[in-house]
Amino acid sequence: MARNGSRVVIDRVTIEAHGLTAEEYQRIVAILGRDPNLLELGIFSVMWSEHCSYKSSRIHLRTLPTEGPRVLQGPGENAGALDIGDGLAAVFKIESHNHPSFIEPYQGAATGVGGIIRDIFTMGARPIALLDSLRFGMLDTPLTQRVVEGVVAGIAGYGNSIGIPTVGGEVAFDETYGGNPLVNVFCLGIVAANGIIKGRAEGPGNAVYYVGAKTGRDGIHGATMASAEFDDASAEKRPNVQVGDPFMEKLLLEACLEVMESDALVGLQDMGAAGLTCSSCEMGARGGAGIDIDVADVPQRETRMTPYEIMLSESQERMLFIVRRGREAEVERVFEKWDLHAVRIGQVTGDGLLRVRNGGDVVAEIPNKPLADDAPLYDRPHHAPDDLATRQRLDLTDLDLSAVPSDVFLRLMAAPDIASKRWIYRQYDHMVRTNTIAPAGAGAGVVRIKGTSRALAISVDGNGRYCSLDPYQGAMLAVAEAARNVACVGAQPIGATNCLNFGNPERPEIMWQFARAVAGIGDACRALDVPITGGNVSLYNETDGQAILPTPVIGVVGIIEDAQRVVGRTFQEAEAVVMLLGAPGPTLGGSEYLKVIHGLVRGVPPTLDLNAERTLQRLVVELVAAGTLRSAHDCADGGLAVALAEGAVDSNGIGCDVTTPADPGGPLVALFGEAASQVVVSVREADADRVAAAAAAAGAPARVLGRTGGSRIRISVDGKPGIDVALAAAAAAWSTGVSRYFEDSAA
Amino acid sequence: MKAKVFVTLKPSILDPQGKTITGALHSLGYDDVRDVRQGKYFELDVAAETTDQAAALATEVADKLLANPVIESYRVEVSGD
Amino acid sequence: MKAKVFVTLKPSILDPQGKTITGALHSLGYDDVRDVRQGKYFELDVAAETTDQAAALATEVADKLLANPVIESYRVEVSGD
Amino acid sequence: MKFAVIVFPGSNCDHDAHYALTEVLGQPAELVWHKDTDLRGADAVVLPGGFSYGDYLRTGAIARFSPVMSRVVDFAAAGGPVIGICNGFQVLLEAGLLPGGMRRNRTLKFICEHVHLRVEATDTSFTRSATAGQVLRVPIAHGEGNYYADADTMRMLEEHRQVVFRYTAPDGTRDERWNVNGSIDAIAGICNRARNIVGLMPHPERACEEAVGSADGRVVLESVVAVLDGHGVASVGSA
Ligand SMILES: Nc1ncnc2c1ncn2[C@@H]1O[C@H](COP(=O)(O)OP(=O)(O)O)[C@@H](O)[C@H]1O
Ligand SMILES: [Mg+2]
Repeated sequence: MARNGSRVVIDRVTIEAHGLTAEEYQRIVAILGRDPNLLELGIFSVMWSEHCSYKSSRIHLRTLPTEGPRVLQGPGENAGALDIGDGLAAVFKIESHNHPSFIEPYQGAATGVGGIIRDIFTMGARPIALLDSLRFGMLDTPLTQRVVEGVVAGIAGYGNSIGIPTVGGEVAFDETYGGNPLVNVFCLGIVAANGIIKGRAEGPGNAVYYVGAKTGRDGIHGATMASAEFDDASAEKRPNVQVGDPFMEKLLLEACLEVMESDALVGLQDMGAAGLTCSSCEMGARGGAGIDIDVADVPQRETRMTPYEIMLSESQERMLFIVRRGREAEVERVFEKWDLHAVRIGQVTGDGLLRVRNGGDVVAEIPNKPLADDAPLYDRPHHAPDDLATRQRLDLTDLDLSAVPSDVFLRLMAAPDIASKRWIYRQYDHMVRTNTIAPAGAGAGVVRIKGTSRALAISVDGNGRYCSLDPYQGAMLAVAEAARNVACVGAQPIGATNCLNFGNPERPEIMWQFARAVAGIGDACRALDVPITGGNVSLYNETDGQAILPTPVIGVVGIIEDAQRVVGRTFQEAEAVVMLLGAPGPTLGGSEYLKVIHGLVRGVPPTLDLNAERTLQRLVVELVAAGTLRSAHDCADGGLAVALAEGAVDSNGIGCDVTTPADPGGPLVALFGEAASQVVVSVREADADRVAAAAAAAGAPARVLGRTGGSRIRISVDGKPGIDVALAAAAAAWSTGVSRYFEDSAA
Repeated sequence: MKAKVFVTLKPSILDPQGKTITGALHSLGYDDVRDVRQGKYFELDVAAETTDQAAALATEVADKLLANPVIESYRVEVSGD
Repeated sequence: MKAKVFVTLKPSILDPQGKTITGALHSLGYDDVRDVRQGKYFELDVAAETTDQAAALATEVADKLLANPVIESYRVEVSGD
Repeated sequence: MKFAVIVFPGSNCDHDAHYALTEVLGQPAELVWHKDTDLRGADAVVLPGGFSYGDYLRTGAIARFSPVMSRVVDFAAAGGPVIGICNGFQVLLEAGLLPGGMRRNRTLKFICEHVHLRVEATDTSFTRSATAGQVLRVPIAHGEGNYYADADTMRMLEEHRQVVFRYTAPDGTRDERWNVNGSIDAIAGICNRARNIVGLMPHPERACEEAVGSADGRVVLESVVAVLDGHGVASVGSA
């Protein structure tokens, strides 16, 4: 039993201050067979926080498909891993850093990048690509502008410095994110399939080491903050902001990868949320071992830190690892080479306990397994929001649909959701490591795998509007879009990760959104053969009781056998034939058009036919592999008109002259309505018939829309006049839609 | 009038730059420099009647733009000249 | 002992940061801030017997590392405490 | 012949330079740790891009004190070809091997994109195989590439034709709108008087294969190979 523990009485107030319920406290007493002391209570409180324990989400996450022939590591480790051939594995995961990014946008985003990179290289993988999925409030508010500037600069500041290219991402804007932006960062690394390192502590007598930044009083209660609903009280938590040190992490990255070249390491884990507590008990629990550490040996940045502070600190750029007995010296030498001082802070034991000492005296003693794995599981009540039916009702006759298509078109092209994101990705080094083979701004990031003929394509996608109107369909559409983007560059989707951003799960409507979304992800991933290998959940994304749009973000990884075949979304030459693959049937439900032009988030989002989607994606991959496509681009926000225009706007001067099928809803629906499972391709005249034949053989609808070329974007509707604007005008609207909100837009 | 604003990271906040500079100085043999903390320094040229006015303006500006209250604290100095 | 080192771009050199800040302040209506120049500010904790020793050390360090003489100039201040 | 690619803590284009030299150009090259005190008999030295020491304090300010740098100084003094790319250029400036200094980009933002460079001098160790006025499409990736030199230095640079690369429009014409980071006189790269040390902000090593967007940068690395293999008059040593 913990002797020298703090004398503080554990009363109701203390328990509540730790975010624990009375029932949870009783559970702790049952596990310990006694009352915890303050340190032990703190340890339980961070491990059992929503952020670390997934107590509200786990029963739903369990339903996700996590297996497949390529899956080498599913959920449960620091990141997932897929077999990509040539004896190599792709290790990847996405993680959120939402709340910290509102409190201090630059540092919040920067440390988010640092955290996910650590998750990848702790697996032994060399990180080679980052992508970011961002959500902000409307750009016309100064607050949002400041948050955007800070977040983008923070991602750039960390990723550029450590030398991992940010090869893609997505960003969308909605009022609900104004006080609660979303910063989800995806990282992918490569490792020899037989060289994956796990976050396990094994072998009693093996040494427990600490390396990296010294421990300060950073973000104590940060783990609980990250999942505590926002209100003005969060102001007091501000001093807990953490500053990232990308240089330190670069040293850790190189040193760890060098250490892993030998077999001296047993296991490794970064100290992320819940710091030393989480890393030690999770490693112990995974390996079924005990961990005995002395906080007095932990390098400290500040004086008179208490065991409580040291165990709960969230200082960045720290790693915990286990070294085989007798191999300590060689491991220490490698870290010394990189000017890092690895410190032995304890050892692995056989008793399964997390034993914390302070100068030898035991100050906490908790069994690892229940601490890490037996957090309460909640099946929180859920039911559809009462206003759902109202919001899903969309009567076109209530809308003024008389606007001139060309005007609507230019407004949509300039809408931040659709407009060029160059202002953002220009700040990211997207080329370092010389693997990036898709042009910046392409639908998916593509990195070649040096030493092989292959490349990997990655896309992260989510659509909060769709999900707020139908979380099940919306989540399926997100999976489909991410996979489709990957397919459009020629990659076969092979796996996925997800980041689930929602409001307060204690509210049944929010929990309903979550449950429906996870169900949608599961069904779509099963149908498209993309197992989920990991991910992250971020709940309590609310500002003063106002939740964000439910925003599941899906990251899909695809593989291209011949890297040289990759195609982009941009038209390559004039006089190419423009074709639409996939069935028409656009709807304005939840569309960008409704949001931008009518200020509405209404109706029912497009319905996804998973078989049609699967057929379409296979067709596109096959056509790219055959070298038949000159460009391919999926239809998403803004519908067919925008998809066509996006092929033209950065093609330096190749317009198009096409005609779309008519729609009963009228020309605006035909042009700007959104449909699932559509891809616009351009092909050489000579290949058009081959494409049509291949589509017919696959059972996918295909139709010729027209030709590329000319200096205008001309899109008629079933032959009748529709959009007719100068390409230059469209390009101008599109390329300044985001940048115009910022100081440096001139340059 | 000239106003000077000194912005420094709050004491409890990690200062990677200062830490790295300290390390560099030690490897150059300057062990007598025990620690370095890096901050920002602004020289403002302000139109003001009195030094108090100048100080007030500089403070407002530091608060609003020059310093990030979340992680930094600042000090203002006004020299009559 | 504490030594302070102020590093600024030489007056003849256009300071992009200062310029941007000045612009931002004017757009916020602070026209009375005529000009801003941004520099770096270092707080050194030095082991020294006398303030002169401290100043000498700080100067040497500023000269060698903290400032780049090609584009920057520096000033050293030592406070006894 | 053999290249040494110096690795400072925080370098992150070291592998890119090594890959371009070995895998693309088929030249022997070795990564040399900054604490090493010999260049392993290299015939040419590359100071790669990245964020040595996190670019803390000033870009290149700390790296220039690395043990290996005194070897580089000797090597350069003896006429050996040395190229500093991006952060490597900044290190050369801090070390005083090249004149001038760097400021934050005009926009105060990090910029990563392909730019156009006009070759202003073809008699340096790294432009021998280029043609005068040739325009290269090469990426930049930096936040502090806004080159500055005072009036006297500028006069000296002109007098000795030490400006090697300038930012221009795609057709090679000078135009301030294409001066991507605000550098004085749109200077992207310079050399020393002996013309064996070249520093530039853009990344030729990232532009050695069409697969990654451009192969225009090859000529820079191929030039020094040609020089050292003795094709063309070696500039080595000649002042
Ligand atoms: N939405 C999800 N789907 C599948 N697995 C998930 C999801 N969210 C979290 N996980 C898994 O749960 C484990 C813990 O997640 P997380 O706490 O984000 O990792 P870390 O401790 O590195 O932050 C990880 O293995 C992660 O892959
Ligand atoms: Mg982690």
